[in-house]
Amino acid sequence: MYTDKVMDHFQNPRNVGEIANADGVGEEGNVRCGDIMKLWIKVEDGRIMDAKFKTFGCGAAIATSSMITEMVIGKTLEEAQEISNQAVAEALDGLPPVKMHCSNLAADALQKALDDYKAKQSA
Amino acid sequence: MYTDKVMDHFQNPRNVGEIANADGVGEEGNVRCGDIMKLWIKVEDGRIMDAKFKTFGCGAAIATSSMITEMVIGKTLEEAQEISNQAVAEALDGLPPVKMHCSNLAADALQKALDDYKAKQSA
Amino acid sequence: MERIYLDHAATTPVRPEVLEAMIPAYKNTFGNASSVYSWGREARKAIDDARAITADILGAEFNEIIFTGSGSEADNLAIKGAAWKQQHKGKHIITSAIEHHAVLDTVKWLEANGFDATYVPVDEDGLVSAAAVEEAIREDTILITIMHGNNEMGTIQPVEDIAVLAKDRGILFHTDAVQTVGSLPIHVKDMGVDMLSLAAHKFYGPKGVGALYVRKGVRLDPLIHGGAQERNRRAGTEDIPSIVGLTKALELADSERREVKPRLIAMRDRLIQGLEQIPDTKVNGHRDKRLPNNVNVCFRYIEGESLLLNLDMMGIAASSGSACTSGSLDPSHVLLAMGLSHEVAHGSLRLTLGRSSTEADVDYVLKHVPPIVKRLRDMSPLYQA
Amino acid sequence: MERIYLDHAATTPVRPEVLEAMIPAYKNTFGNASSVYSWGREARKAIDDARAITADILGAEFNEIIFTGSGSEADNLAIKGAAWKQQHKGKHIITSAIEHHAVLDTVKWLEANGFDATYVPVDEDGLVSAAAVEEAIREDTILITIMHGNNEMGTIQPVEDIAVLAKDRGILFHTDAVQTVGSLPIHVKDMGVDMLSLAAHKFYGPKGVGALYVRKGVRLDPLIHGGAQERNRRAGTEDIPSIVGLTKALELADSERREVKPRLIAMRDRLIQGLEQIPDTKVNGHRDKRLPNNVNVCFRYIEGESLLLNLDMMGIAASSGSACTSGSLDPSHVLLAMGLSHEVAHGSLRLTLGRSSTEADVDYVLKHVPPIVKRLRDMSPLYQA
Ligand SMILES: Cc1ncc(COP(=O)(O)O)c(C=O)c1O
Ligand SMILES: Cc1ncc(COP(=O)(O)O)c(C=O)c1O
Repeated sequence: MYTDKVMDHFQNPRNVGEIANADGVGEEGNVRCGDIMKLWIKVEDGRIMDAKFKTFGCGAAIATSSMITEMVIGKTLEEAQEISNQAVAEALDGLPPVKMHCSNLAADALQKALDDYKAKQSA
Repeated sequence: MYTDKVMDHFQNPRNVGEIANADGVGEEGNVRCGDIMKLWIKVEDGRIMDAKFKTFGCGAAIATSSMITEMVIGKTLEEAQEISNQAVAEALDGLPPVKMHCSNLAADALQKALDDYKAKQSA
Repeated sequence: MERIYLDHAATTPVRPEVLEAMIPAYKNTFGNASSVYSWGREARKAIDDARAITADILGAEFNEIIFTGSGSEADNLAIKGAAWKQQHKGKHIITSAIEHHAVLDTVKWLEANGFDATYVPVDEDGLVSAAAVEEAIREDTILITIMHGNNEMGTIQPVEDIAVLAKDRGILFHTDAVQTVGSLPIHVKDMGVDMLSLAAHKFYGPKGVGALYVRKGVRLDPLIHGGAQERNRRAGTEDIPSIVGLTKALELADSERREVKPRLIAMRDRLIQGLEQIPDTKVNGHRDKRLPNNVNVCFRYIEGESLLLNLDMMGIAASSGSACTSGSLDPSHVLLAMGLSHEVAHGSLRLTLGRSSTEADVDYVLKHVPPIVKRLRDMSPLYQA
Repeated sequence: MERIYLDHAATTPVRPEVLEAMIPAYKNTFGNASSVYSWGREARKAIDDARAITADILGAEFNEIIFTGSGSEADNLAIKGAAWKQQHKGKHIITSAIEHHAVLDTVKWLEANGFDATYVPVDEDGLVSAAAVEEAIREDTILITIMHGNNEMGTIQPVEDIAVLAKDRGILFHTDAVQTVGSLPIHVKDMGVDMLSLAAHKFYGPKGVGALYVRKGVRLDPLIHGGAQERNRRAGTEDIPSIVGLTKALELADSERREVKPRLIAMRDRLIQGLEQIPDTKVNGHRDKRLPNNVNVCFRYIEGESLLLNLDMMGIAASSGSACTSGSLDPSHVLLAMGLSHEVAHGSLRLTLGRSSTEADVDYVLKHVPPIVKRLRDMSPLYQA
């Protein structure tokens, strides 16, 4: 059902954990629906230098979480802003149809982390 | 589905044919329902000396026809009168439930042949 | 004693190649296909592979095939499923007088539960005319169901023409192709049908499994509610060995058809011509628009069951629309619908050839039927020699 | 890698003895059981023999057993068949909140089509109380359907008590015994039920076949209309090999129960006690009134599917009422009905033992589950170590 890439990210998730004093934090999902992702980012000079996540959720939720951290690290804020849920799913060589909503989780959490960073900057 | 006795009477029906100048003839059944039996009897001194039949019908219809001719030959009119459809079925070691109506065919044809004989006598 | 099986329209034996394909599935592929673990994934793959092949052979798409537990279930699902789903749009169903009971009794049950039905008649060859179907169409018609090949007298119906009519008016069209899948080339898109039923045991596959083709976009209420199997259209843990068997049987039938069909037609026609020599015999069904393996004749003055029993005594397995084999009093509704009298219809004989049938079988039948008919006629009060 | 199958409540492999009994039927007993000729009579005898044995084991009479194509079909036939047949008497159906979807979705469909339903709740052990059923009874109640053993958390319901209630009021009572037939001794007359569903693949028989016990005198509309098979209650050419397989599997289960059941219970309890040692773990279902092979626990802070995938990587096949395995968003309706929160219910794990399970399997599970739970919790934003 899952691609090898999904299973790789599920078995060996990259960047699990939290970032103390993160520059931005985003949380998406809810317990009712069975998936929650929390994403921490570290930003320097308009570029994401580090990202870590914690996820409660199914295989697809964990794999997309892991994948999105890999995708954002090194990207500028503008580039990160452009990452769509579709792009995350594609980077994993696709997701089963019933699991496509899980890719929203990661993209939305990233969006919130970026928003949080901007809010903190302008505060 | 059929007992050995039914199959024996079906395969080797006794007394098939007609009796020229029969003393009584009875016909029962109708073409719509798929079975018709015609029974001829020869009576001497109040006793059935011969009986023959022709039947259009299923295996059970033919076997009960054959059996009833065997049962009546040699019997007095009174004894023949007593032959029930149940008795015919029993003499064949039973009939499948859906075929029980076929045993009526033979008993009713016999009844009619006896009635015909009586009508002719009193005519 | 020789045993000659000539009732392939009733059911066929499972081919050794089919059983060979099923046994590994029985031994190894037992998982629940809805599960995430390895056994489940293996089961899912087996079903997916089977579905892909089945769809491909029928000219359908992968998701357009629903596996069912029988041909009857496929018919019931198509008709009840479409009726219930569309009940707020309309309640009128069109079918024919010569359908299999799996269709006819389903429509009758719906009639008893608030639906309305028209049974279009057939001509003396057993043909439904597209014009008659067209005439029956009403504002509130939601479904037309007309069979492809008739199981009793073999006439093949003009389903392509009816499909066009139905499509023009936006009415769903289902065909019961239980007698033709495996025997005739079937391409659902070319036929233009919305739904099509089949049963594996009619083409040397296992019993207990069938399929319904449902064109993409057609929505049905399930007949069997429960789990999400078959994309929520047929609940129940999937029977993988049977599905594998159905597919293998379909593949074999499809690849061998070119060779088998003309052989069957030749034997069929020789049988018909031989039996026609018997006096007072009527051939039933269309001569050309006819299933390749179907022979159906009526012998006047005799009754079907006693004919079958006599044939069985000679080792010949055959069938009859005779009332007495079914326990009802009326003979075949199909033969009556074609205008035969009760009396004649009672004397029907159906012989249906199969892969294993030989010219020697034909000879055997042609040798043994005439004396049996004669013997029964001599015993019949209706017959005057 | 070792592979340990612990999802016997989902399905079981076909036992070699069962397959051995089926193969001759596939090879030789292919006739249509409604036919008069020799092949037909052989088929009829095979089915009659199977029906007699099945009836005898269940404490039923010969004509009280209807063979179906699955457990789901048996449930649908019982419920829809009784509902439609009695629609003029009343339209109210009582069921429970924890039924299998084959029951629940069937009742819901009837609700959408003019019937009325009450779903009685359960307590925190998952028990339906007979008193709650009694309270739900109305003037127009025509059917009560309450399952015997729950497929998710294993609680066994007081069906005998409910049967008495139903009988006193002349209301039909059906029980879905798909999880208990084969596992517990079942005697339909002692239970007092009017109808009872079972599925062969839950007790090492083939998929694609089930049965419905229907007490003499209970009348049903068919679910599948068509031929006169199964005394006009289930149309379709009989699947003899599967029926033979069901019967053989039932015979074996019945004769071995005394030996198998205590072994399962011992392993079940060791598993439950071992898993309970993991912090923040909840055992679901009644401790004693419980299927002999069922273990069901919730691990807080983690989600079921990711747990299953990790177990699969260790070769362990298990199940979860997790939403993500079914593609829906809500976790198990059974666990929610027992009062669990969505969050906790999402982290459920079901392990169901079987004939081939060993103490070594139990050790293996107890060794590998705790680190997996820990790993997932360390990854969970809900968990604070
Ligand atoms: C309690 C219960 N009822 C019904 C069913 C349905 O059985 P099947 O999938 O064989 O149709 C199952 C199993 O899936 C079950 O556990
Ligand atoms: C035309 C037709 N439709 C439906 C069926 C029903 O198929 P099954 O008995 O496999 O359910 C049959 C065969 O019996 C048939 O010939």
